Amino acid sequence: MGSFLPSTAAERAGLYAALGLSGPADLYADVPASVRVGGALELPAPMSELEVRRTLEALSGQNTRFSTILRGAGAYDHYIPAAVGRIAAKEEFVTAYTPYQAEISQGILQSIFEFQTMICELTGMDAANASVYDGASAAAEALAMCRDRKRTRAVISGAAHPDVIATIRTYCFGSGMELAVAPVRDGVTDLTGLLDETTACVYVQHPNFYGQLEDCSELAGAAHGAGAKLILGVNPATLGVLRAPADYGADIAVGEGQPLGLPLAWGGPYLGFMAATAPLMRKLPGRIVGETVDAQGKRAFVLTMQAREQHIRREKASSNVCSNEALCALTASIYLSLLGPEGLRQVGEQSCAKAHYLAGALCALPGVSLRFPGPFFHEFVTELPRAPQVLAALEAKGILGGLPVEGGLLWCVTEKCSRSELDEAVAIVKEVLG
Amino acid sequence: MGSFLPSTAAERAGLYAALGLSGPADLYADVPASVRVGGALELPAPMSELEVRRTLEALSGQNTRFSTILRGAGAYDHYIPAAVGRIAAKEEFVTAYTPYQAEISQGILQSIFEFQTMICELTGMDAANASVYDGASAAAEALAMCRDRKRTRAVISGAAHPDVIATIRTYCFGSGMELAVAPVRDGVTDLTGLLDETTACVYVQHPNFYGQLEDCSELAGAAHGAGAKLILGVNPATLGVLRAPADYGADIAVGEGQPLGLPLAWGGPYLGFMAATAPLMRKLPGRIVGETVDAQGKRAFVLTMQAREQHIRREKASSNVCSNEALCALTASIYLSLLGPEGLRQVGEQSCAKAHYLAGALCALPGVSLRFPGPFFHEFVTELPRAPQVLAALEAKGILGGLPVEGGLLWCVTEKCSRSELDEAVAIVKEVLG
Amino acid sequence: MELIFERSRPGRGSDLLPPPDVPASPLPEAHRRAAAPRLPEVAESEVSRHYQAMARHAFGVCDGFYPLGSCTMKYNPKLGEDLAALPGFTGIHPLQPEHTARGCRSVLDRAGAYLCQITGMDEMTFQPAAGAHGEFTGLLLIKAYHVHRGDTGRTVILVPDSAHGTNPASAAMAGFTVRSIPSTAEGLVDLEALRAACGADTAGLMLTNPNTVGLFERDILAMTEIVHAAGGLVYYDGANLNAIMGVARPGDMGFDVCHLNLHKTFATPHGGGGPGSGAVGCKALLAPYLPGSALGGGGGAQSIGQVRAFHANFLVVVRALAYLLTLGNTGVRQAAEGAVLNANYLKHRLEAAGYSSAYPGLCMHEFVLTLEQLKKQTGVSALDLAKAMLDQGMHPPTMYFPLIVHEALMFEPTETETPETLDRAAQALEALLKTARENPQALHAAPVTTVIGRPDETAAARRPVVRYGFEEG
Amino acid sequence: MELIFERSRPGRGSDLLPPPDVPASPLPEAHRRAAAPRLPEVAESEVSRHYQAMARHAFGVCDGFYPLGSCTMKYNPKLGEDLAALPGFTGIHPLQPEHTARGCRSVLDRAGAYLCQITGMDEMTFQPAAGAHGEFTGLLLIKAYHVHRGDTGRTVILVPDSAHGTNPASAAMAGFTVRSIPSTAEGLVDLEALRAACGADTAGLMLTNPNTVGLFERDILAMTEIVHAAGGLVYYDGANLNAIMGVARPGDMGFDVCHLNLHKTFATPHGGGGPGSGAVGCKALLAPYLPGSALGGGGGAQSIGQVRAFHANFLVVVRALAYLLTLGNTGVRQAAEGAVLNANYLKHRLEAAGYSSAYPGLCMHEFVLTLEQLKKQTGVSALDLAKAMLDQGMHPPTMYFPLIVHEALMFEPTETETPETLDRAAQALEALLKTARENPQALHAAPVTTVIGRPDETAAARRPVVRYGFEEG
Repeated sequence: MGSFLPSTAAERAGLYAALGLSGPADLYADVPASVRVGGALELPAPMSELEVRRTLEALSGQNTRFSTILRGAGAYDHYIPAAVGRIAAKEEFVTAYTPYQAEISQGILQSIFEFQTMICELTGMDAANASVYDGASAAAEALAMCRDRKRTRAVISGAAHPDVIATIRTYCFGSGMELAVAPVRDGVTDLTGLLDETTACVYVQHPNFYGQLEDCSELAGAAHGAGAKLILGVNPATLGVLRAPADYGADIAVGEGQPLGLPLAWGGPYLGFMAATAPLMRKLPGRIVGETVDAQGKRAFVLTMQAREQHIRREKASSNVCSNEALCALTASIYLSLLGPEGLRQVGEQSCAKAHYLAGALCALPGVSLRFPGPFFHEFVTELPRAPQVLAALEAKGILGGLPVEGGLLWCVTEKCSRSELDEAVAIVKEVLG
Repeated sequence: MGSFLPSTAAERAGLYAALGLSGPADLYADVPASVRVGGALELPAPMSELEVRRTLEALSGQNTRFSTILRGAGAYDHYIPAAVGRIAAKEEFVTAYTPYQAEISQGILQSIFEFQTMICELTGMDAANASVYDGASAAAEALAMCRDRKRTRAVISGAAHPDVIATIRTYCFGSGMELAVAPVRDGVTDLTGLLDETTACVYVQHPNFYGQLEDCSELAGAAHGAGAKLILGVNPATLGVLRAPADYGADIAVGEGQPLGLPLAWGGPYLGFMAATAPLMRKLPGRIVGETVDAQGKRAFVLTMQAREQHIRREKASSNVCSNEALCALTASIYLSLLGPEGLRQVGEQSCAKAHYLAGALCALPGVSLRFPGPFFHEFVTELPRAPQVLAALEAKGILGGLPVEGGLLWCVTEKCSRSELDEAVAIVKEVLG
Repeated sequence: MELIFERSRPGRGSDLLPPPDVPASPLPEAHRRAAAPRLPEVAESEVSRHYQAMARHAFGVCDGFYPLGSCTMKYNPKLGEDLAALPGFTGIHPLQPEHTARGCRSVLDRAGAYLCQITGMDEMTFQPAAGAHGEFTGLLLIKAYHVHRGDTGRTVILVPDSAHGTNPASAAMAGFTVRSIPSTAEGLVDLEALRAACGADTAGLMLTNPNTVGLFERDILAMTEIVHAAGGLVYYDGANLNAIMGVARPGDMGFDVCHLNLHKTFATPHGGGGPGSGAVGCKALLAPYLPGSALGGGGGAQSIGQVRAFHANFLVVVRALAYLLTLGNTGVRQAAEGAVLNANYLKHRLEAAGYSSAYPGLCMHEFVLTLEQLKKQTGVSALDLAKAMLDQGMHPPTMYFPLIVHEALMFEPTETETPETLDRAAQALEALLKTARENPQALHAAPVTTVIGRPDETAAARRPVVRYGFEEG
Repeated sequence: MELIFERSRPGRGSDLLPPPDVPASPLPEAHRRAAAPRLPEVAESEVSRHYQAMARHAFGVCDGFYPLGSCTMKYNPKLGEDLAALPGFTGIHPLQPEHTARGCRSVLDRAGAYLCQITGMDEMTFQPAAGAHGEFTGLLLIKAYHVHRGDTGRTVILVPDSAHGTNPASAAMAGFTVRSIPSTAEGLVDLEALRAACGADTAGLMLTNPNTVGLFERDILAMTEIVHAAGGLVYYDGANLNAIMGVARPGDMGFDVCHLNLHKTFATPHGGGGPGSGAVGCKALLAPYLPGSALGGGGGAQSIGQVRAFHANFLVVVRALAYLLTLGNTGVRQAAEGAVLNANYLKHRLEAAGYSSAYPGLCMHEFVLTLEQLKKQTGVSALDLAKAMLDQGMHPPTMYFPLIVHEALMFEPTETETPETLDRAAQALEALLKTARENPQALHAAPVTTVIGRPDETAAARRPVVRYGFEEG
């Protein structure tokens, strides 16, 4: 009881007395008798802290922790430096609300401003928001940014992450935006014949779901040629070495920020980021922090451009987003500060190199080959016989193998895997294929 | 490299240049050439954070974590509330030094003042210090407090913790204080014939190493009758229910604070506490925080009575203690704040009750009996056949059984063990004993 | 305070990774980045000091009273943080085989069962990442329901004029037209206006109960019946559930679907703006439309699809489950009663101190003051008073909401505050009222103890600077 | 700030433990406590806020420059905190069977081997819990050595007059008489005085090298030879090892025994005063006397016994091992060089700004200013300057130590500070020097930005109040 109500029963009795009330029932006089809950709810009896800990620890123990993870597909097992978690756990960051009161929230506001800047640097864009829910909802929100009265149709790549495609579909079911999914040819997006004067935007993921590098410059040309915007969905962990979305010609860049220091955590909380070129800045949904000055001319940071937002604009708002993933954005900022450009380059290069090492070793095995011919980054699909047996054998050794996708297994390698771990995995696969 | 030297090689070159030096070698001109280290030390090559983490995680993985711990003997497995570790981990607490600069250290100083007060409340004493290294060194330091020109001899209980006895011996080897160890009869201390006019003090542990409750009032009477002081070594986790040392008539109370929220951690860091009656206050070693005011009359806390200490008194200091276990003392304060008198009472009563439950269940097995006849708290010794096999069988099920001591096994139970864990342990013992 | 970019020095950094142990695999030139992103180059020691400085200039529930109305800034038990950090949760890949993630699934299942109990709903999804996301999801369920029945003319969502801005915004995102329902002078939904607004185009009504002025809509059964009778469904905005959980259940009041803000009602931390979790519960009639995940599973043939990737803001649900187990069958109600009691006590103290409530009588978990008269008399606005509270070490209440109250200040003390904290807040606010009358200028000048004074928000919005300009650095 | 006891209210608390599941076992009346200890009765939420307030009024390395001489306030890598929190370390009972605690033993073994390499010693014990504890232990090894050889007349420990106070205090605790050796005007041990002090009663010499004024005792080989020739042993106080690790080894200089402050040199945090770890290394001739644990094992027949229970401040050693592995064979020396470079740079800047060094020329990892002249000219003391630094957001250097320098301020910037931090500190100190000359009163009044002004220490010591008085509460 004490854990959730600091006041004692005697103290509460005192408060009731001060109010001239006889007890809790008096508080709820307006609640119709017919809907009042009679007895206790069908929940377990209250537990002490020790019991709750035991219960949740037991649940966590029912999961299998893989010591080597060769699966990505939207969630990536990168190394998280110790300082990331320790700094992000500061109670002031964890228990603050949205920084509406700028005077006592400069630390939160400045860290968001820094996050926005880092996202702009990674993507080459002019403006970024303070985060949205995740990469999939970021993509869906980006489509809405591009819609106008004349352009009501979006074309999205069929090589995007299936969850992202499904999320976009759902948002479009809401908004009524028309949607066309571009086919995948040889593992990459084929826009042929899909663009017209009603096309508001094209969404392409790069590297795509299959790990393949898309020809983004050409896609940008095609989109712009039709008067449409190009939205690129990117993996920020690749952006220490891959071209920035803006340099390919993208108008909006979005993505899933989980690779930037967030744990896998069975899928969340993750971090959606959104960045855009200057002309689209005021179309960005969600919180945005801006720099200004106080009356003494001192640099100050505030939530800005709130006229876009739902608490001002209500049904005319650009989005309904208000709560976002602020603490995850802070986490990503700390991660990027610790890694710096050199560290992020290493993450990218090592992930790419190790994925190619694994791909090479797997494809040296009988019956194993790459499904797609193009260049890839740190994910790739193999055609491989006896995939269920291979995965089971890997699992038995604590290795999470590639994700079954149509036509094969989608593997992923990050910098965290050592060569010996990869060699061990290959040896297991070899034995199964034997 | 970056992890331990923030400056870059180029920056350091700039500093050397500003000093008119050509490089590191110039800094060490005074070091005789014959003792300069030639090449690299025989250490491994520098490791990245990921490698260091892997190395230490692998070492931690070589240890066995017991899910049920029925062993105490100076280190106790109590429940540690989540808030303890989270609060004590605050970076300001972790990375501060001794609070010499009171104006920027009020938080540290006040928390020590609070710790001192809590220790005084638990022990019934008038003054406590800011902590010493551990319970054993606290006992040894307490003996030194009692010595004067005429009284140079200490009598200590043979039923004290063997490590404490050994530590006292070693300190006395240093100081030249004479030492007599009182024999143990029926599991408790027998002072008969050991006290005289040269006896400075008597040290007794309560509950003693075998878990037995000593007749402290009688021991106090005996000590005081001979003009000696009584030092009680106590387990603070018992003091929610056991009489305070001062109430038994003790002059000094010391003990090991580990049960107050510190993890087992293979023996350290732990927390020595020391408290005394008013006449002995200025004989306490180590840091002590006192209350005062600043120039505006505002309440303030400072390190006080520093004239006792080695940085002022040098060889005439009451002790050489300066670094202590401040963060552990803070941890204990947080623990005691969370538990309060009611929580500490529960810890004591449940530990005591569960130990008696286990003792009863074990002694119902054939060939098992209590070694000592007197009342005990939460530790007890059983005479038990086939002890090595019993311990091995328990270990195989993740249970750490009692500690082998002369004549049996020394068991301990805390509030953390559930009845079903105890029943399981008893069933295993039963099976071995057949 | 320096920006992290201003701390950057070329070549600084940390050794985090071992050197590569496989051959390099160069990228095609067309994809190789020309210039490295200008991320800060700083050592770990500098990162530590930087964020420590940031933390010193932040204010959390850990720092003091935080009665921000409508945000339920309750204390977040530390246990939740420990449990959400368990490696058996943090290290689980969202696409692991189901048999290797049973513990995670159980967390959702158990939390879902308990929340269904509390809300009176039949099914619960944890996919939405925040309250507004939950609203959007819930409205899509309503939309799917009508569409699947061929009832495509239902395009209007009714929203009271006192509603949170997210309600109309979510309705718009879901493709609905929004029709506003006026409040009565008493602060309740105008029943006649609701009746008049209902019709063949009614898709549904969104309602917070207690509503945003902190009053329980006592005609709630009539309201849900009116909407149902018109063929619409009723959506419960769970923002204010903290007032009534364990006391009354939205499902029993006639609501068909609801969202819960786990980061409010269920004591998971707000994190400076997120992550939250906007669990959505619904009655059986809407269950077929619940979302799933293309790769993560779930979602039937009639599912609306999904609103984010994978399963949930999972670690938030872990914390909420820990809190639910702590409360247990009796604590849920006790927490609600405590919240309502604290709000009434503070309201009572502030009225006694001379403040005007927008609505008299008992409130639920929050209440609204109006400073309209004070402003007329002294020139001191709700904003001035809020800023003066900053100098007292308190977080101000929500300002200028709901929109139907002029110079509104909306207080929500929550049940995790002690009586003495409420007393101290009341005393401080009484003193500020005195100052407002005697020396209004002092309040116009507030705050004076903070690291910055009032910022120029107009300038910020007019010429937005939303990223660091390295040229100037 | 309220004391935690002032936050207490009868009956408050938290539900931490399940109810008992076994029958109660009442204590004998003679042992039953009559009145409960007056521990605070507070909810977790209040505990959280209380310690948050405490933290806001503390200053750590995380908060800024901390050049506290002789304390080596280097940055503590966060990795060490993570590793020291591993359940495979924290959950291990000190008396578990050895085969179930091999990982713990390996931590000590590996750290010991590396530290032997760094010090040139043959064996290492981690039993001592802090530097002074290590001194005491090391001196007992010397004592045991002489005693076991029957050389019982060796009762004198020689200690330079510049030594840390712990040196003479530890010698006294070990039963030795202390003989002080004067320093030369240059700040080094007077070789002739040392020679004169040595004799048949010499048990040993304790020495810090570099010494406390930050100078390397360049005649060290002669010094250790003099003592050895007289039949004494030489003790190395490792407080200043950070200056020379990887550059020169105490063992190679003729030292027989040493202690190391892992919480200084090896980057484990100071914790507001502890826990530290005072590992002691020795040459083979002293190894038979090393301590063990009665229950925990170790210690031979000639062992001095033990100086604390169990094995070590183990989690501190875990952090130190992590740091040692990070530095590796080349980093140890680089860290030392960085420390010496930073000290010299700051010294150079401060001399250029007009401050007087107690000793000219190059220093090691720390240096001492003397404000003697400034005080004569302006009345501004070392204390005044230190207090004025508080208002600049810096921790002051060590004041009034070593005792042989008047108005001493002892700076140790450590290698983990950046050049710009040193530059900023130098600029701030330059400005303070200007203020001292133009407006000395301003410095007498410092600090003015802190939560309290200068406390009355005399009153505190005269009538000590060392615990809360509940009567007044």
